[in-house]
Order: sequence, then C-alpha cells, then structure tokens
Amino acid sequence: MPSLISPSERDYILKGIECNIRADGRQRPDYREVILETGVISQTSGSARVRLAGGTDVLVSVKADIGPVLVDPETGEGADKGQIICNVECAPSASQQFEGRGADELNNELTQMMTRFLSHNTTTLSTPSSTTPSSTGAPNNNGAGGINLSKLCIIPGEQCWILYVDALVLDYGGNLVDAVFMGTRAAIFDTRIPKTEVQDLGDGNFDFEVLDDAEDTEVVEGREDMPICITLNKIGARHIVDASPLEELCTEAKLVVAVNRSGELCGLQKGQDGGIEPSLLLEMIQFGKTLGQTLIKQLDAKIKAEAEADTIKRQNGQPVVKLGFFAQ
Amino acid sequence: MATPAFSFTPSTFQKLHPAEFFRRFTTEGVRPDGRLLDAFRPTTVHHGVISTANGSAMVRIGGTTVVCGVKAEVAEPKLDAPDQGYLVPNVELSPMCSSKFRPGPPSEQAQAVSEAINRVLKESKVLDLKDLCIEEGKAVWVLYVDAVCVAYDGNIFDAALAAIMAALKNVRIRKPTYQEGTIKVSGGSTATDENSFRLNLARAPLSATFAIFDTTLTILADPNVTEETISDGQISITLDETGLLCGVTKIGAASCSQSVMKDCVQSAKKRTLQLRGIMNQQ
Amino acid sequence: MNVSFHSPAPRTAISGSKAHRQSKQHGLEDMELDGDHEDGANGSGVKASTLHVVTPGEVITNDTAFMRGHGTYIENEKVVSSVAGVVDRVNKLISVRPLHTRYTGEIGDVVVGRITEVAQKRWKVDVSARQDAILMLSSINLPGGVQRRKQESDELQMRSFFMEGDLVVAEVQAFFGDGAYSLHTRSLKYGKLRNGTFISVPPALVQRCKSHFHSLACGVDVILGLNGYIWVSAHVPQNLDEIDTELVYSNKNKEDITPRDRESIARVGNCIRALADEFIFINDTIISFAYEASLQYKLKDMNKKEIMHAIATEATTAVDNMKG
Amino acid sequence: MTSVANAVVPGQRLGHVQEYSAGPGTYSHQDFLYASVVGIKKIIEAQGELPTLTVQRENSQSAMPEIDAIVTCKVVRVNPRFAAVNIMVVGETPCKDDFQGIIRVQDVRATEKDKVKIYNSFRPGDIVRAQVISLGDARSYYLSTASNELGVIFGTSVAGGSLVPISWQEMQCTKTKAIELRKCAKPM
Amino acid sequence: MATDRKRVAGPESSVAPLVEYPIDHQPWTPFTEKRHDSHRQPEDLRPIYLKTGLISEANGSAYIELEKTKLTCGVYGPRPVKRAGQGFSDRGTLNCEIKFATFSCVKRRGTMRDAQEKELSQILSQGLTPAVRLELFPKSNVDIYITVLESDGWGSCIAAAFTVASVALAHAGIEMLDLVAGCSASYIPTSIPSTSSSTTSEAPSEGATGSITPQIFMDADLEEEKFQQGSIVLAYMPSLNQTTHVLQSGKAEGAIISQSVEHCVEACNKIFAVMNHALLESIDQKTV
Repeated sequence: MPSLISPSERDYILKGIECNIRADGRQRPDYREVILETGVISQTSGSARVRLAGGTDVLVSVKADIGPVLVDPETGEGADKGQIICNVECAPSASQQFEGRGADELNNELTQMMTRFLSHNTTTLSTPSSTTPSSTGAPNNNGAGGINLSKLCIIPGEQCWILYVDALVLDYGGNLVDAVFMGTRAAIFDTRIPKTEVQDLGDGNFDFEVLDDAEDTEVVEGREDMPICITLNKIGARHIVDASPLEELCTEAKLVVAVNRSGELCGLQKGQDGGIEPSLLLEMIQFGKTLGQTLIKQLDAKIKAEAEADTIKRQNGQPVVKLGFFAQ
Repeated sequence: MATPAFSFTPSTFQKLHPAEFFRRFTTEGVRPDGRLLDAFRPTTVHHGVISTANGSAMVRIGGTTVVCGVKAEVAEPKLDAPDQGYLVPNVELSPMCSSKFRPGPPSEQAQAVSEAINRVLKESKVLDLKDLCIEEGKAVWVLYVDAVCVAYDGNIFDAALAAIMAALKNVRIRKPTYQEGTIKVSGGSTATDENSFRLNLARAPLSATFAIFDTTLTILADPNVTEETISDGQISITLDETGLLCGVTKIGAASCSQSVMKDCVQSAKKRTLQLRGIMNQQ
Repeated sequence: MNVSFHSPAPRTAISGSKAHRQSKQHGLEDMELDGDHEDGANGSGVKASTLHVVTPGEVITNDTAFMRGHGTYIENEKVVSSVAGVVDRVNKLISVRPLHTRYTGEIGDVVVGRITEVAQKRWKVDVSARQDAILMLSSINLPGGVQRRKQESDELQMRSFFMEGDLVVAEVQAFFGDGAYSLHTRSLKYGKLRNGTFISVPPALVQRCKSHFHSLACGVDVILGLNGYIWVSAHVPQNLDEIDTELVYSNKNKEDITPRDRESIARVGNCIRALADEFIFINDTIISFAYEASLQYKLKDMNKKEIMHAIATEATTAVDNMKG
Repeated sequence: MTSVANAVVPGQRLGHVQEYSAGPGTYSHQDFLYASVVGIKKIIEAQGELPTLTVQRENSQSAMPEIDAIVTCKVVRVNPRFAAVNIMVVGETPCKDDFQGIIRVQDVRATEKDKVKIYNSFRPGDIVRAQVISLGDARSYYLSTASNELGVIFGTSVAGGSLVPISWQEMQCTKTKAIELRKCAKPM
Repeated sequence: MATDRKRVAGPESSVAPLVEYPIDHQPWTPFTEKRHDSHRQPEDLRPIYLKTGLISEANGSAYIELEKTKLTCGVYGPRPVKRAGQGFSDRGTLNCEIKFATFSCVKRRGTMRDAQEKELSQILSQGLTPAVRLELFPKSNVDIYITVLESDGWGSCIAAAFTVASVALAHAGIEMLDLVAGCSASYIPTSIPSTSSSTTSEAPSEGATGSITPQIFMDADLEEEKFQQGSIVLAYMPSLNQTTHVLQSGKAEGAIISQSVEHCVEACNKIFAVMNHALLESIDQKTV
C-alpha cells in the first residue's frame, strides 16, 4: 500500500479517468478479475477467499457458535434472535502501513461498516433499545443485512447461534470493501449450521441437543438477501469502481453503496476527505445499485457453480480438493 | 524588569512574563479579570438538565462549566457489605474543555479531583449506602456520578462538587422489584413519588477554593486557569450546611500559615452559604 | 461494466521459456557439479538442464573444491544454502540467488525511486532496497545554470526540487558506511519522472543492460530501474543540448498526451505485468514482442489471467524464434 | 453595534471575480469570491486595479508562524549546531500552544558566519526576536536572527540579574556588572 | 473497567434493571400519531438552539441543542503536531474526537472511547475536512473535540455533531470554504402491513419491505427511530452545494433515498441560516 504519490502521477491518473482509459487500461466501470474459492478452511462453518487480480487478498471465515441471547433491558427486544458478530482485520504483512497499530483505524472502520450493513438490527448504531419492538408487528422482517436472525435462535430468551464473521485481509491492492463483502457473501453461502433438537422439560424449561450428523445441517436463511458493496471512487468529476492503490490515493471522495439482489439499498457511506455534489451523489447511488445487482448475479452464479461441482464430486465419491493457498 | 526599549502589547507581555504581568495587577489590589482578590466569580446552577440521567445538574462558575449526570444500575454488593450500595463519583477533564488535557486516560489532575471528591462524599457520610440496598446480599444500586467538565477555567473542585451535590439532590430512581435474581422497574408513565424514590442526603458539603502565592503572600479566591498556573498552590475548604468542616484539600508546594487558613475558612463560610442559596433557588 | 469471476488455478509454466529465466552471466546448462558429490544433496542429482532450487539448510555440494558465495555458508566442509533460491556457479564459486529479495545495488545502476523524506541537505528515496537510498542536495543538478554552486537558499527550498512522493530516476553513485546507496541525478537523462505510470516488479527480473532508457516503436518510453521499479510514459523527444534546467523539476505533465498514447502506455504496462507474473526477465525486446502479441486482445481484457499468460507465452516464443 | 449588514460567515458569496480580487479571509471558487472566515467584509479600492475584497476576522485564528514573520521565542536548548526555541508570539499575537523552532548556527548573523558560536549567542531562557525563514522539517521551523533588530531582547545572567545590551554582541548583568556574550537585538 | 486504576472504581460489573411496562401502557407508534412530539410535521426539524463561545480556553467553541439532544464542541488549533514520528506535511490535519458522556444515552456508556466512538470520530473528520482550508496550515493540527451530553435519536446526534463542529471551527477563526450543516432523516412505515411477512420470499422482486412505502421523518427522535426501517445522515456545504458526508443504514428503495437526500439538503439550508445567525451574534457580542 503506497502512501505517497507524485503530482504528475496524480495528474496522469486524473486525466486518464477523464478520457476513460485508466492507467492499467481498464475503463471506469471495470472490475479486475475476481478469483474466488469457497470452503478453504475446514475448521470453520463456512469460508471463502477472494482475490482481485493484482493484489487484494481477503480470507473470510464464518464460525457458528452457541451463546446466550442478547436482550435489551428496556424493550425486551432480542430474546428470539441470534447474532452476527463481524470483525475485519488487516494482517500487518499486507502492507507496511498496517504494521504496529497502523491498521487500527481501518480495521475499526471496516468492522463497523460490516456490522452496520450485515446486522439485522437496522439501528445497531443507536442505543441497543432502538430495534423494532416485535410486539408491534412492524414490517421489517429481514433487515438490511438479509439474514434471518430469528432462525438462528434456539431457545427464545436463552440460547442462540452466534455467527462470527471474520475477514482477514492478507494482501492489499485496493478496493478492500468490495472484496470483503464478496468474500463474506461467499463464506455465508458456504456456511452450514448443525440442526438442533429442542426438548420441552415442562415448567418453562427447555433443553436442546446439537445433532452431530454432518449431513443434517442447515444453510443460513436469508443469505440470498445479503447485500454486497460497490465502492465508487470520485476522481475529478468522474467516478470509477475497483480502484487500484494509486487510484485510491487520488480519490477525493469515495462512496460505498450496499445493495441487495432486489436492488434495495442497504447502506451508504462516504469515505475520504472530499465532497460530492448532491446530483452526482444520486447518480453514483443509482450507478452503484445497477452495478451491484449485476455483480451479485455473477457472484452467485460462480458460488453456485462451485457448490454444484463440489456436490457432484461428493456424489461420485471423489475427494473435494481445494487449491487453497497453493493456487495462483 | 523587561528592557524598556522593547515595547510589547499587553497580551504579548502576559505571554512572555505571566508572573510579572500578574504581579503588577495584584499589587494594585485587583486581578487581570477585574475582580478583587477575595471575589468569587458569578455562579449559576441548573437542575435536571439531562433527561437520560436519573439525576443531573449543571454548574457554572465564571468560565468553568461542569455537567453532572447520575446513572443508577444494579450490581451485586460486596461480600463484606451485603446491604450497601455503591456511590462512584468521577470527574472527567476531557481535552475539549482545555488544551491542558490530552486524550487518553484521566490526567493526574482529574484523578486528584475525583479522589478528593470521593473522600468528601464517603467520609462525610453524605449518603447512607444502606439506602441503596435492593435485596441484601443479592442486589444493590450503583450510582455512577459522572461530572463532565465542559469548559475549564480554573477551580474545578468547587464546580464539580457543587454539580455532584446538585445532581444527587435531583436523583429519582424507579422503585425496584426483586424476583428470582432479576431486578425489574416499572416503565411508562412519568416518575412520581408513588413509583420512584429520591436520595436521602444527610449532609450537603460544598467547597471554596483559594490560590496561594508564596512570594507575595497573596491569597486569591476562586482562581481562574491563568491564576492557577502561576500560583504556588491551592487550598480547598469544604463545609456542610451547618458550617461544619468536611475537608481541607491542599495541592501544590505552597505553605499556608494558620492565620491565612483561618481567613480562608471564614471566607469559605460566606461563600458556601451564598452558593447554597444559588443552589436552592428555582 | 466488466467483471468476471474465476476459480484459482494451479500455476502453469511457460514451455520453452527457460532461456529467459536464466541469469544473464551464464546459462544454467553450464551447471555441472561432479557426479561424485551429488549424494549429499538429498539424493536429488543436479541435472544439467533443470533449475537447481535449494532451500535454507540444504547442502549444495560437499566438494571442498568449491568456494562459497552469496547466499551460502560452509558447515562441516559442505556448502550449504542460507536462502531459498536458485544455485549459480561461476567456475568454483557457488552462490544462491534468492527467489524473493530486495534490491541489491551496484555502483552505476540505474534505479527508479520514490522520495519518502526531505531531510537536511538530502532526500531519502525508496528504491525497494533494504534501506532507503540517499540523494544528496549536492548530487543533483540545480536549476538555472548547468553546474551552479549550491547555495544556502537551496537548502531552504529543497521541496521545490523534489517533494515527498515524487518519482525520480537516478544512478547509484556510492555506498555509505551503513550500506545505504548514495544516488545522483547529475545527468540530464536523470531527474523527475512525468507523463506516465509506475509499475513495480521483482528486482531480479530487471537485468543490467547497456541502456535502461528505451523508446519503444509504439511511442512509449520505458525506464527499467534495476531495482524493479519501472516507469512507462508517453514519448518525449529528448534533445539533451536544449533542455531548460528549470523544467527538470516541473510537476506538470505535457499537455498533448492523447488517448492513443494512454492506451499504448496501459498496454505496455500490462505487458510488463504479464511478463512479471510469469517471472520472465524484462527487457525492451521482450516488451516489444509482448506488445505485438497483445494487439490481438482488447485493452480492457488484458487484466485477465489467461490473456496475460497467453501474451507472455507468445512473447517468449517470439524471442526464442529470434534467437533460434 | 457594527453594521451587521457587512458581517459575513464562511461560504458566503461576496462578489464576482471580474469585479474584485480576493484578499485575506476570502477565496475564489469558480467565478465567485467567498468569505472563508467570520468577520466584516471590507473593500479596498486600488488605482488601476480591481478593488480587493477582504474579510476582517472577528475571531482571530490561533497564531501560526509563517515565512518572513517576526516571532518572539524562548531558548530552551543549545548545542554547537543550533539553538532550539519555543515560538511564543507571532507578530503581536501570542500562540496558545508554543511552536518549536531552531536557529541554526549559520543563521545567527549575516556576516562572519563561520565565526559564530551558539554558546556566545544564546543561552537557555533567553527571549529572542527572530524571523521565520523556512517551514523547516517535520518538527521545527527554521528561524534567523541575521539582522540588526533581531536577536536576544531579554535575558537573565548567570547570577540571576537581568541583562542589558551594551553592544550588539555583549550584554551586562544589572546585578554583578559582569559581561556576557549574546547576539543582541538593537532596541527599536 | 476492572483494570481502570485511574478512576474511582465501582463494582466489577453492573447492569441496567429490566423495565416492565404496565399492561395499560401505550407507547407512541407511528400508526397512531403523526410524530412522537405531536406538534411536528414529518418534514419539520426540532427547534435548534446554537451558541458560540462557551469554552474560554478553546480557540473556538459552540453548543447545540435540539430539544433533548445536547452537544458541545471545542476547537483547538491550528497548533503544532504533538505526535512524534509524523513526517512533514505541507497541509494541516484535522483530528476529530467525539465522546458520549456516560449519562448521555438510555444505557450508560463506558468511560473509555469505544469502537463506535472511534468510527464516528473518523466519520466526522471525513465530513468536516472538505470544508477546512488545510492547505493554509502546513504541519499543524486542528483538533475538534465533541462531547455528547444527551442524545435523543442517533441520526440527529451525528447530524448535530457536524453542525456544532463546523460552527466551532468558524468561531475559532479557522479559514474554511463553507460551513457544514448536518441533517438526518428516518424512513418509517406509518401503517401496519396487512399480511404477515414472516416468510422469506424467494423471488427477489418481493423484498422483505413489501409494498409499504415508508414515510420520511426528518430529524427523528429516539422513540421514532425505534420504528425506522432505515435512516440517513447527510452533511452538506450549502454555499458550495457539496455533500461532505453521507451515511445510510437500513434498507430503502432508491426513490426514497433520492427523496430524503433532497429533503436533507433543503433542511441543511435552513440549518445554515441558524448557524449563520449564531456566528453573527458572536460578532455583535464582541462589538457591543
């Protein structure tokens, strides 16, 4: 991750974007090639590794664990819900800038963003009391995060599944956010949660058992509705996607647009130290939305293809071999 | 003292020779801000300024502003005091209120003030901690009393203590019910004497602070921040409503003779009486 | 919009490319360690035409006749590798060239670097070496006069010459006691870089050549820094006699970089990336061949792995044919 | 009360660039001039040129050293190469937080630079008037006293008395009458 | 914090008591009444009280109050960079820190800066930097410290932080391109959906929000936020017509978002007038 850029490089990049020829020959709305593999870590409930050709390398793991439900003392909200706990960490080896405490701010920014965009609780940001009281039957069933948290509850008021989503940035080559969210979607699609059997012991007491059968698992419900992120970098009067590290250094303002498959916007966040005119902002949101829907389609097709290939291999009794870290 | 050939604006002179600048004023019996040596700054008190707190108050002494909020939570009592709650006073001197303070853990001054106030509250038995018991050995109230300094212009001790006392007076806690290890309070309608209780404060200590100048033997009431920085030390006298001494805190290396001390106590009596009057208005 | 998803694939070597993977001093075909001594090398005999890759601690030979070079040490009279890399032999001297390493310079090397710090009378320059190189204020050509004396005012306005972030091309002039390189730009071909884009490749892929400044037929200038930093820019006709010394430190790109120029620059840049991806030595000849090979693809497709591979393959074949 | 009609806040459009030129407290953006500080708008007419629009700030910004500014500073440390100082006043405005500066040995005086000894020019505690010559490095501004009216303006002798200048490079203690060496500023 | 030895320590852990509502308790809902404080229309903001110059030690300061929401801000600088190891920079840096007072929210907040406060601080400096002419402050720092004394509505609290910080910056005499006004809006459905929407639809066109178009509530308070599907916070420079920050969470259709951006921009222009007034008032005070 370079931290410095010369004025002439900046000028070259800016003018190149103006005439739609980026320094590496891409056009403004072009992504780099995405290399994706799911199921790369066997100890997790689900995992994926996403790389953008030319640098960025993100490993996302999902681990399902059983824990107590989180209840809000004031509203009683949360008793019948599971949880998603997100964490993004940039490995110090990914960039010289990340050494020591160098990545703290970025880690926190990405973690908070992921929590906000993936969490069911549309206002996780606010005091925990501000979720929709279930008693009123307010309409949002699955929040912006898509995942159905109610399905993750095992015994209401007591135990639930907690999905720990950990993204580890192994290498930095620009456009972290998009890569992290693509990886997260792939990892959640790869996730299998064991089934549980709840027994009523009477007196309002319950007990449950986790079924040990590897075949008897469930997928994460609502995973199709999870959003992914498109980062638009405003450079000059134009905006590009999937910026390279040098392009990121020229970025005046970036806009992260979270969008789900039905084209609903699930989050917006401006980054960097510049401003955007409102009309351009709306144009960028619209652009991100269209792009995001296409991206989700292609990403899902790829995830599905890989899952199917794995299933066929399993049915034929062939070992499912992942290239993992030996791949190019 | 400074070579007369060089002329300075007053502000430049004050910056270069703060002590000398100040001395020229005090020898005339006034302070740079126009006050007499024994004058306190205008003081205001507002009660119940924060609705998310169980009790709150804002105290302003000159340019120093302190907002205090009390939050009540439930905790297990200590093993050796199963029927006593907790009273946890803290003074926050954030980097917002003055450039003296840096972000991060509390500064030395914040620690000193918090500890001094904690001692006053504890040792003058302002509140019977048994009043905070919900279920003996099981659950008690914790009162987090946080005084946030919004603007710092000296004499934080007086301002913080007054804000804390005013906030404690303002506290209302919903009456709790204890059931199988969980504490419940009723919500909804506004707090009344029916569904909530107030604190029974045994005493109301308030303080007056003076800055000491060793070389000139000057005593200044209610020092502001510049006076604090050039003074040799400060002494705070804490008195309750009957005029009984609750505590004396001195910081800095200044020495303080008996007669000076006596004068300070006399002045403090007058001041705390006046402050009490301001607090009870409304 | 243009996006494609791929599964990872195992690395495939480019066939017939070995000539380009050799070190320039000597082919690895010359590599002949006496058969008698091969037993020590974990039973794997050194075959003449293969690369001899060793890992740290691996015995290269136990023939005492050999001398140890860089990347090796002697233990129990055996030559042992201290790095992971490829064995090189010059007569009786054995050394191991590490696969991944920072730039190790020699006096006279042309390097491309980025200014990281402006200090007292000197700049610190990142040249991908173990430590930042130093460019002394006294080692640059001052503006206004060809060989003007350094003045005190120059010391106070060093940022008007080079600022943090600026890219420079310079020559390694000397070594300091602590091993840092001292650079100089006291030639009109050196100085600030403009009108183009920066690419970084492993330093080992750039070989020492007669010239590191190339003007390709496609109208693109390339500076191949021996430290693996490469500058690809629009062609600027150079007339060394009539250079305005004030302009040497300008930050302004030239006005007339056409979209065609940009496309060519991007294409050359992608060719260099494609070659570096396959660990092929980079020089002007192979870049030209790669450029020719790339013309059948659309520019925006050149980021694709398979196309990059195809371009690299075609370029190496072309070079082989030329040599053959 | 001032005429609030002329009071402006940052971002307020003040005029067209073809009518006025931008003075202190304003900036131009696209075709217009805007205020960049809170203050009173003033128009300074000039002969043969566009009138200059300025905004006289009401809330003075904390003082910051600028190149060529005259600063008053206190010497905190000396070594053979330079004297380290705290810049306390810029022009006539005191700084809320002191800035760091150094006076390098070659910047102490204008002539016979190679004979200058820092020890014979400044001592810790001296109040010095100096001029900013460069933004310097990451930490310190570079200052110069190479001018008659620049140098030590106030100092304390070894004995604790205050010093009075007796020549441009000597000062005398008012207590002991001992002479100490300094680069003195000529009183104005 | 059990390890915090620099503060007067309380018990190791404590919790807020559970709140039990009486059966006849009828909380406010958007289906019954228009807004939580009934005198407002959906597009109305709460009245803003804005005042400069409360912190004498700061270079600039301001206090903002939107009914219960109360924030103070102090600006220090430009002052020398204190942190060692930072290289030369020909631009100044803007450093922003926001802290919620422990008693500012329904739930007591920690004394240490938490992850959320750190993120918010970053968001604020991202949204304020475009307005400050940092090129005029080489190698210096401008520090903005904000304390939230009371928060009634998350979005409005962030929005108020933008507003109060930019007024404090202007009050500090710092050269700026424009003021930054902050505004928030919540998307709140105002009718109960007719059918249960508990089944996740497989067809992407029928998103979980169903067919109900939520209403845009400007400057929602905490009670209103409990019903929101999503919310947006916009920071905007009125004179230069630039958005300096946008933060949206929750789900919404594109049309709602463009509508709320427009609403927010409009509201920011109103807030700008208040900011303008507060700053001019500070001139009057001085010159009287």
